[in-house]
Amino acid sequence: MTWMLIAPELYFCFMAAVFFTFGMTARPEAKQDGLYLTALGLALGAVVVSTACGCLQGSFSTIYRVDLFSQVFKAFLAMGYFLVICICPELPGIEPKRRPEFYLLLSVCTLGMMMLVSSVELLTIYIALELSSYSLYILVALRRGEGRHFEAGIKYFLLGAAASAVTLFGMASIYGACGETNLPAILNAVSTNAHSPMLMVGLVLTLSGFFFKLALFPFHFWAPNVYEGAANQVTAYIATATKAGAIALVLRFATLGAESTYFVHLLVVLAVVSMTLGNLAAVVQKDLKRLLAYSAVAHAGYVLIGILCMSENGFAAAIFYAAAYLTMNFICFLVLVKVADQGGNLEVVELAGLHRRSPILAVSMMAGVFSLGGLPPTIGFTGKFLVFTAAMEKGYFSLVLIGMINVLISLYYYVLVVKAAYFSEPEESLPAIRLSFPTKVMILAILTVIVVGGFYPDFLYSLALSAAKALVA
Amino acid sequence: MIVPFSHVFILAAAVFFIGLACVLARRNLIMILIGIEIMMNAAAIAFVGGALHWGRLDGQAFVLFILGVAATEVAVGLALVVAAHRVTGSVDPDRYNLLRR
Amino acid sequence: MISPLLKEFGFAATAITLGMPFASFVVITLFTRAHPRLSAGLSISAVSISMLSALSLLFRLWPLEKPLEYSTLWYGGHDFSLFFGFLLDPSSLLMFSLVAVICLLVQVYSLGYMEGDPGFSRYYAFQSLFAWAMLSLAVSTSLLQLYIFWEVVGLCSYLLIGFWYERFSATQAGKKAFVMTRLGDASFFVGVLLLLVHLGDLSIMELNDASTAARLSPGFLTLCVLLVFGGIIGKSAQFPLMTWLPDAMEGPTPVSALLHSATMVAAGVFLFVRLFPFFSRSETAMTVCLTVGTISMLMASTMAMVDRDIKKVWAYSTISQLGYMVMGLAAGSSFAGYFHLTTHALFKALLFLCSGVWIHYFETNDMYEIARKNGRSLKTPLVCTVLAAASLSGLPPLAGFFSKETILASLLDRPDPIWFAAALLGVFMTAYYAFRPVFIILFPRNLDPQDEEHRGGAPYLAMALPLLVLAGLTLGIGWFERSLESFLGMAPPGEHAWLTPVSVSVAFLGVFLTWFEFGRRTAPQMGFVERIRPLKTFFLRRWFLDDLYAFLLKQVVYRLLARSFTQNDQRVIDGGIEGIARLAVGSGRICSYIQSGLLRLNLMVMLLVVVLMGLYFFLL
Amino acid sequence: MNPTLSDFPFLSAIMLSCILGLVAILVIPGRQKGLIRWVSAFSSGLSLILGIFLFAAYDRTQGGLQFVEKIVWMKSLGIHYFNAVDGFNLPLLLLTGIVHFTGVLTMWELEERVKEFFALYFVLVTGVFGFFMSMDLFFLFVWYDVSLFPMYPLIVIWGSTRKEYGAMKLFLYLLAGSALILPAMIYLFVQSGGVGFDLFGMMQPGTFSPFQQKFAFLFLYLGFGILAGVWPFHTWSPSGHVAAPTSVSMLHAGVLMKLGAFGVLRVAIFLCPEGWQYWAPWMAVLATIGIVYGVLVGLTQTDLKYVVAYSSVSHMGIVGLGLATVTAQGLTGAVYQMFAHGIMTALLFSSVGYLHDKTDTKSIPELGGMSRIMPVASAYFIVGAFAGMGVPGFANFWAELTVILSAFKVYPVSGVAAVSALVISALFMLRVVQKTFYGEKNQRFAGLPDVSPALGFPRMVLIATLVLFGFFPSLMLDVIQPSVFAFMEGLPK
Amino acid sequence: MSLHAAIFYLLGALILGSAGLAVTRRNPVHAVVYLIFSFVGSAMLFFLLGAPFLAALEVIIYAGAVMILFLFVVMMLKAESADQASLSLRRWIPPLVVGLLFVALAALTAMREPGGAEVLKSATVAPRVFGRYVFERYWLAVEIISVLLLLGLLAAVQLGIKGTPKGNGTETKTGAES
Repeated sequence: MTWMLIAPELYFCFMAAVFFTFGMTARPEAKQDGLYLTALGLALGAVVVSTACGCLQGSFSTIYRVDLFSQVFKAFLAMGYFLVICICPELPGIEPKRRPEFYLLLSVCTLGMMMLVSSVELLTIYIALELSSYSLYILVALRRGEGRHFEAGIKYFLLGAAASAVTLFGMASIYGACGETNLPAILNAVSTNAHSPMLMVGLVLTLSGFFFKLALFPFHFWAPNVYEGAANQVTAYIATATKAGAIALVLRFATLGAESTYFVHLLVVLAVVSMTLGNLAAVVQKDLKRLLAYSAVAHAGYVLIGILCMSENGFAAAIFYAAAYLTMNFICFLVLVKVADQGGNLEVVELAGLHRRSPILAVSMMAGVFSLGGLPPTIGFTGKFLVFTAAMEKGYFSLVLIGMINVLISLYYYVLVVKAAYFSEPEESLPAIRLSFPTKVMILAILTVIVVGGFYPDFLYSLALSAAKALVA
Repeated sequence: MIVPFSHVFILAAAVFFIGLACVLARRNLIMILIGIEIMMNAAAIAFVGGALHWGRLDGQAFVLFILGVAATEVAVGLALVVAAHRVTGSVDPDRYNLLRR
Repeated sequence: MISPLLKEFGFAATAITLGMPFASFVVITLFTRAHPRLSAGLSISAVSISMLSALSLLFRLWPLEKPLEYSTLWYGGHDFSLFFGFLLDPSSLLMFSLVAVICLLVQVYSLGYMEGDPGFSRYYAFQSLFAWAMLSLAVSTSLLQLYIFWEVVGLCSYLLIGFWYERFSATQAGKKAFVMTRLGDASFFVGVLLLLVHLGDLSIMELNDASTAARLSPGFLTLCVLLVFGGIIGKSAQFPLMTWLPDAMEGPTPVSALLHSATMVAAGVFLFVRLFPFFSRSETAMTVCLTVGTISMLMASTMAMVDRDIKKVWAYSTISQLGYMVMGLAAGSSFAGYFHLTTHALFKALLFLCSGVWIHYFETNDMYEIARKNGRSLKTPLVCTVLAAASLSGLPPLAGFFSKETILASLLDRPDPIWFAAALLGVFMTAYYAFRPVFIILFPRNLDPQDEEHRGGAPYLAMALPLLVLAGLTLGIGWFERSLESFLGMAPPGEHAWLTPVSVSVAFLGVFLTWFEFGRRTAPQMGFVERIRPLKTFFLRRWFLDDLYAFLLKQVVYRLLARSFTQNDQRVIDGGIEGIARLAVGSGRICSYIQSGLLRLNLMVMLLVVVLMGLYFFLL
Repeated sequence: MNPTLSDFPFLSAIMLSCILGLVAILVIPGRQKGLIRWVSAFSSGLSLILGIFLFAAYDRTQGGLQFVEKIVWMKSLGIHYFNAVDGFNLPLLLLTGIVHFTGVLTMWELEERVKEFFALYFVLVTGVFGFFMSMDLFFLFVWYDVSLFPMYPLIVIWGSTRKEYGAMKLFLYLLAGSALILPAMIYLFVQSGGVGFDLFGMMQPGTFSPFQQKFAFLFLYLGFGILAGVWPFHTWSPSGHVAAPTSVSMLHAGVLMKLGAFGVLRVAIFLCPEGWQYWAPWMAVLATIGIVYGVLVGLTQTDLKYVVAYSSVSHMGIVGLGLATVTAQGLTGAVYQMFAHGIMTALLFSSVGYLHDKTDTKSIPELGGMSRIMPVASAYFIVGAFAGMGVPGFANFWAELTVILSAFKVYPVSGVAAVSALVISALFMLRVVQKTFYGEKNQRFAGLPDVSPALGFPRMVLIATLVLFGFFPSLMLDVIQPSVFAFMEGLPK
Repeated sequence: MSLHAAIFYLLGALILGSAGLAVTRRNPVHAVVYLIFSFVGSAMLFFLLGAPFLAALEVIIYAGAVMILFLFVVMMLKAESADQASLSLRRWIPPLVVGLLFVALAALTAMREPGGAEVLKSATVAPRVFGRYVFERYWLAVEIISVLLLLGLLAAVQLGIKGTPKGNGTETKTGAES
């Protein structure tokens, strides 16, 4: 039955409806536990459904394609969604009465991105993109507080709207150049008419909106502000799930420009600048979320290296990186959420004494951060390794070298985080952080993924490779 | 026989340019929103031109959705502006610098 | 492989000789540190066994027709091979026995001398280690093996000189000794390596073979010989690396006797003897050796003429006598050098041990002090000192007389008479400085008698016995010149009928002059050199050699090299790296500032880059 | 050899003993410090025993790769789990076993955050073992970094003397090294044309063109050279060593720096022999400078650990010189020197560490006369110092002899410089010995205890090893040389 | 030049002119009013380019709903003339540079485009055909945008209602700290 093809999307629609109903009922403050448990249960179901639909293949007319590529990313998205829900039991950053909406927006955002990864048509992509973006704009502004969230929300919104206007214009150019909105048809047009400026420039303009999602230079300016201004859980979501979606989107589009040296040149420049700028700026950050925001900018650069190789291996590397990034970034945010249990922001120095307050969180932080830094044997290393291997296959030696130098810079600030967690002592002794048993299990599971992904990434990599094949096919 | 497609495209770009200049130059959130609206409108013009150029309806369909998105954008944007104005008492984005380090 | 060898007497005896001291060293270090008496007992019994087996080896194998060699591959490299083993030939056997005997005597003597010292066990451990290393050196089969033990005896020397490590001067002297000899050793090492690189084998027998030298070009041969001779200079304290030896007198006197006069310093000369055929293939190198020997001999003699420290006088004298040996060898007579080595080992050990008794009882090294405290009341050392000094001066019929005669004879064999003249001058000075302490102690001025309760008893006995043995040997050994000569199989120097009267009279002249200045009743007890102040200072400061070294060390090594390198490390390398780090952080700050700036600015950058990206298409 | 015995995965067993030790430590509650210590000692002892067994069981007459374990790991990238021993890594495995074991015992008296210490320590050692035994480039790199990152916490938590500075510097330097290595490694992988990461597949002649070899070699040499303390990339090592706690210094100077040198050997030289031949003169220049420079800078230091660290720089220069000679002898000497220096410097650091633990200072002017207070502890240092000066009777002598010998064949000037550095090193070590251990009894430290037999045991093991291999060099040479000769045979002329 | 072309250029001038005036007004109310002209102009352009349905929508949604909403908010906030300097030329230079670069880009693109010179032929799409097409081909997008519009509503409600900035008792520390 064809509806099965979009079972995950339908499921998320259903979830959105459930939360919408919650929001409609009176006094939602009173039903926090019920709400949370519902959310958790539904999220678990989402993971199950998305994973179960992993092997589906097919398409809706010509605009919606369900293949391994999209399904893998849907599974990532559902996973990211689930993980973020897992760290929401307290949710001090959002007022109780707004929590149904919080869950609703999260679901809708995920839904948007799921559609994004399956869409192979400009209009659907655009609308799905807007759907996920708008949910995020609102989510960012939902935080309780004295206004910084509004500031973040407005900046995010304006930059995002401007970027999406550029995207729109780019799409118009593409359409004007070839009269097609279907990606396969556009690809066809590109291959027959690679020197059409309108097509290529349109492609580049279009990508800018996607790069915005990915927080790639120069579309990254929102990242630090939003990371800092949004509630911790929302930031966690932005930093993990949306990145996966953005990577999928960029992958889809980058395949269009595979033949063009112009396109690849641009991507190289963007990757290099993004890595360097992100890492350098992160060096001086004091706020942990801000630091992670700049590191996200840098990571966007690394992912782009994989993408710009325009080879199956490169795409596979980028897909792998998406999963890796999701995992390792999430664990950092998990620690952040647990440590900042009042819902506030966290300075790096406030991690002091973490090893005493909660050894397991300290270990998680170290694993997450070193994985982000790309130290073996973590999944982050494998991701970088694959990306660099793909780049090397294309002969980009200096690009790899620059990448490694950036890794070095990034390790400096990552290590400072580890240092704060492990070696500095707080001025007054803080109470231990209690973790529930399920949380511990989850942490262990993620740590296992991180380490196994470093030592034995074969499974994940073959998956990514097949997905990449599906993408190119 | 109207005009060459390129003229439509350039017109669209010119409109886009005005919106872009507005976004970049004005220090009023509402004006910036307006600028973005103009930019989207510019894209819409290009789409309509493209649709005519190729004789296909996708471009026009696009415009339909652009209108929808524009409406949403205004709703969300203005809601944000109003809410922010309530906190800061200003619509000048330059005054929004709590997050600057 | 080893068991059939053990049945062979030569191998077994050598192994026992070497094994006992080493075993005693290990046992003392690991187990009996806390039991001084036990340690001493162990060490002495071990070295006694060694001595017995060494002597039995000597007598059993006498007269040795063909050298015995037991060796096994130690280190088989790509294009070379190194062997470890024992080479028993007359010269090694003689050295073997000599070392064993003196080691035993000194260890026995030390029982008295070192009594009650907190490091008694340690002392004996080091003594055992030294005995092992020195004995092994004597029978080494290859040059590299010899070098290894050469280093180990150097190590023992360091440890024993700095034995009283709480005294700064002692540790300083130990360090100086080690580093200076190391300087020579480095040269030796380079020589060894060069030979190894070119020959692929360092067997001593092989090296001395005529065909080996023929494989090397003459220039290279000379270079190698000189490099190896550098080691001899260091170890035997020849010019210019001579100044460590007097400083080494900071060690306990028995150590000085054993290491720094009788055996260890003689290792250099012994090496010369071992490689004599090889050395003699390079005429140029031999001349250089001769020059060095002569200079050392004369310089050290002048220094010995002015010092008040009795041990230092003997130390200078050791340098001087080693110079004689080198002269003899370099003049072409290995027998002369070796014979002098043997006799010198005995009488110089005797001299030191005698002085040790005084030093032990009067707790001073100053000969005038000893005299003032009535040093002559200790009869045994006094008599022995006179005996040994006479031997040193080459007065008949003592051992020194015979050996010095052979050296002078060998020098006469050379065409140019200058060497002989220098040697005669040396004989004069030797006699002068040898008898200077004797007369000073024998004829003390303003006597200040000490309490005399500590005479006699076990310690004294332990110290006196070795003296008597050595004195006996000093008296007797000279008569065995001929038999030694035949045993060693080395050609004696030519006969010169007029030599003996001349040299003996010169020696007597020296003694007489000493008597005139120190011995007679109205003597001023001030030497003729001491009257000339600048000269005295010059000699006392060791011809300013030490100052030169201090200057080199401080200004060149420390200030010029080490300091500037350290600065480079901190400023240039680290500074550069830190500069890069600062640059990164600084640019990060700027980046961060720009990126979190105004919304308008952000938008501007974003859109500008978009446009530029688009325009780039047209640049391609 | 019994075939069933050689089939047993000894190498994996070594790894496993470390990993199991690690897991056990993680499971035991942090309060039970005694238990953690015993578990650590047991596990490290087990790996040492296995290491000794391997060393003994290695067939010297046959040479080559033995105890091979090879499993396909990632087919898509041609990664194998490929462990084996040959003459190059066997000494270093033994070295790691010894230093690991003695390091654990040296830290017996640690009281602060014991669990974390040993956990990190075991992670480090696991990485080191893995690095030495792995024959797959990918795993080599993974293990390499695994062994690096625990250094930072180990130094920052338990260290002293500008520890944050030292730790950060060390960490960044070493990772800068790996930032150079990884691109070169991937480059080689890509250029090998589908051979995968199998080291022996890649080192077949003709796999890489001369240009590729020269290019990759430079990166690999510099990258690994940083860890090997090659001048002028050595300055992390003094400040890092100084800051590190005792056993970490031991492991670090003793084993970790060898990781760098071994990496140069195993990766750079194996894979890019022509690059090696091409760059060798420059390597020799750097190594020679390092040898002389290390001792000279060491002369002016006033901190005991700085002194030892600079001596390490000099000694690692000898390793580098050996590698630079492009001769069988030089390689042999380099491997031997890695082993010997590892043991020697572990001994020195453990002695310094003991002094520092008890007196709370490492400053040479403040110490002095320690010999009277703790004669045994002093003796350990002095023995180590002698070994460091290249006094015969210790393993170092043979190693230096071999290297300098080969240097004389190829670079006589370097040889002479190395020999003169030996002289200066005597001056430099003896100066320290004199100022620290000799002299008047220091009343400030009068009541401090000497090394107890339990703590002395690990140091005795180190000394015994040095002496054993100093007296019987063939024990080691027979292992190293067949592999070296076989490797040199296969080189293009 | 055909009549259609003349109308096109006229409309273009109208759109650009009024938009240009709109963005340079100091008073937002004036700006909005000018903007309405601009949107009406583009509606006419749509008509010209054969999209009567879109032209109607443009007027209804843009000129009608959206702009009125703007006006409403502008009035409500009594938006202070924060950017007094808006009209100073210096402020406009960088945006103009960027914008002109963009125009240059677009012009270059359009000129170089092979199909760019092709003259458009007028044609018209009946709203019914258009509607069919949209719902057949883009039904999914229609579904999505319905959710999107719902979001807009939600945003207005959620952000519009006054939050409780200091929390409501249980949690004392709020989001904004440090």
